[in-house]
Amino acid sequence: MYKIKLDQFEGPLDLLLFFIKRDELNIYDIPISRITGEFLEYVNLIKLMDLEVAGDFILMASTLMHIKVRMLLPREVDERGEEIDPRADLIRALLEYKKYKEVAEDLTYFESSQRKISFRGDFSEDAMESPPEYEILLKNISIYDLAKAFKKAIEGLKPQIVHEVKKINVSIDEQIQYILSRIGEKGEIHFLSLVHGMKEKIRIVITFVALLELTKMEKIGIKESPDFNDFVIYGR
Amino acid sequence: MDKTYTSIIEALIFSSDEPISENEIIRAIKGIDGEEIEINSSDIHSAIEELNNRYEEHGNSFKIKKIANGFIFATTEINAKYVGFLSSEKSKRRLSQAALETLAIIAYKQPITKPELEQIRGVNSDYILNTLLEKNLITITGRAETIGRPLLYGTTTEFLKYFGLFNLSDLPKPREIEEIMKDEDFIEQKNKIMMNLVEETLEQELESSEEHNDETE
Amino acid sequence: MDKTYTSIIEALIFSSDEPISENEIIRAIKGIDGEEIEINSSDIHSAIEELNNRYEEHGNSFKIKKIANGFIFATTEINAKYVGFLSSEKSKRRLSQAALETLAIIAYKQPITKPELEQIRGVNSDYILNTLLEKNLITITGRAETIGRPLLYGTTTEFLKYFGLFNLSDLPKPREIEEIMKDEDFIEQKNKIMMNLVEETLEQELESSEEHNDETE
Repeated sequence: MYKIKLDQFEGPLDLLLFFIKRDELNIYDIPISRITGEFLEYVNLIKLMDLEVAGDFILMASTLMHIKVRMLLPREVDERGEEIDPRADLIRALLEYKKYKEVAEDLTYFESSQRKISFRGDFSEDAMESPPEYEILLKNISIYDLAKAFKKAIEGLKPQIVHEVKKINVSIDEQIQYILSRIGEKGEIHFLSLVHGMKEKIRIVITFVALLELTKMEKIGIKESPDFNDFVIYGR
Repeated sequence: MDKTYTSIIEALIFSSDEPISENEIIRAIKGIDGEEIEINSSDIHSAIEELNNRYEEHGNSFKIKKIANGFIFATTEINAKYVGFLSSEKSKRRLSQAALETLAIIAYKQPITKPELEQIRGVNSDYILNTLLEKNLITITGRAETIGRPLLYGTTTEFLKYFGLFNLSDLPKPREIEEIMKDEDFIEQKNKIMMNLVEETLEQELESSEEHNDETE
Repeated sequence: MDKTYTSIIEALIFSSDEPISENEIIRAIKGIDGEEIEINSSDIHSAIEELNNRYEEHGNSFKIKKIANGFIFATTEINAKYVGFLSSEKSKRRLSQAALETLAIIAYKQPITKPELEQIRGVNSDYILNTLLEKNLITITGRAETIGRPLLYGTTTEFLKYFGLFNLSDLPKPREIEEIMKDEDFIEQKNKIMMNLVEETLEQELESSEEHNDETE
């Protein structure tokens, strides 16, 4: 018996094709008897090795033996009265399998050439400007969301002991300027970071009012943030 | 430095998954062409300068940027609006992993209430439910008969269409998936996926809190 | 088409992490510049051709490739060694013969069920299907209408990308078995074989040998 590595075969059809190629057999005229004999020897080997695929090989072995028997019997005829070659189904299966095996070879070639090229790896620094569609960006944000974010910002304030009542010098106009300047730095800013560090409730309230004002003036846009209780303000 | 290295440097920066350092570039070149190759930091810098000059001269819409940990390709500001439009279109279409998970639970367990869903996922799911409702992948199908009569959620016809299903019984049965996956330890695999999800969420949260800090400094 | 769109198209493709289709490019341009902008498929194609010519002329190490129903930038093969030296792609294993065969069958026969696949391959294919599903090269596309309603499998966009194909029609054409079977040559050949058999049998009988021929031993 030829020394062949059993695991190099994908299955019984692959093994049969190997025999056919090795012995230069005519695929349309397979010497069933001879090929069955050799096939069985391999099946015994496979069984010994307790391979998972043994079942598939045993099934093929029984198919081959069945064909072998039918070859000895008078030929059956089809509806047109033509003789049926008992090997016809096997031949068809072998050809079908061979067809895809050939395609797999082409795919190997494609795979190899594709492995020589690389796609771009890092897109993190690409310049991007959020689209100006007010409608789309606000789609997921309701007044309720705005209010909730606002409430959270207010709740985030630590109560501070105030000894002295200071007059807070803050106006809506000032906060409008403040917001615009903060947006100017990065193009956009999270609401929570905008009000971060503000100690007085009134300042946050006025900032919020300024935000609404700017939105109305369409100087800024608001879009959702990955953080549920926050939103992003961007310049328009 | 040999002229040919300019093109190699370009390819290395282009294909790197993260900003690539001078040392990495030198390592790759020496790794292939031999340690005796003379190439140093300033060679790399001048190659990149040359490349960037070329891009500008030829009106290319990208350039090589130097950021803290190395070199990286980036598209320029000129077409930022178009690039931004595309990326927002994409993110609108993409389902996040968390949304997918939620959708999967609803698809298989429907009709299901929010508390039931949250018990399986172990996290608050308001936001995701809203997203899925808006994308019309799920809908409210009624109310449970249990205390508080919570809303019941189920998948929509849109959902079936999206996944090319004729009806709900066409969904692959967990048993079938298990069958395909029988060589793997199904549970372990699933646990691993779950762990990854949890880690991802944590990371995202950490990142976004870092962003906040950056901006407020 | 306005000259400036070439640069926009370049930016859109450059900043897309997956192949971007003509339609997406057109949508982004119209999304920003207005629906009235006149730009069509052939404008895009000629812009890309122009860009690729420029890259080649200027010795860029990348170009725009037509892959998976869209356009994507990719390095040329020239510097593959250097890129591979650093990249983790290098350590990625090639697909096994069994995987390639299975993919070939699924690609042509899709949507295809596991029993159909196994019939062609002649082997149980659970494990390989699992591997291919995990690699995202195939996916479950629905259910067959046949008895038992088995799951149907098909190839993914990732499959096209992996093999660098623009669409499924780029697959190499296999020789059509049905045609070969019906082929006159084949019938002729078959008849010849039959005739040989008959002749052999006759000869053997004439030689009054009771021995069976090779095949019936």
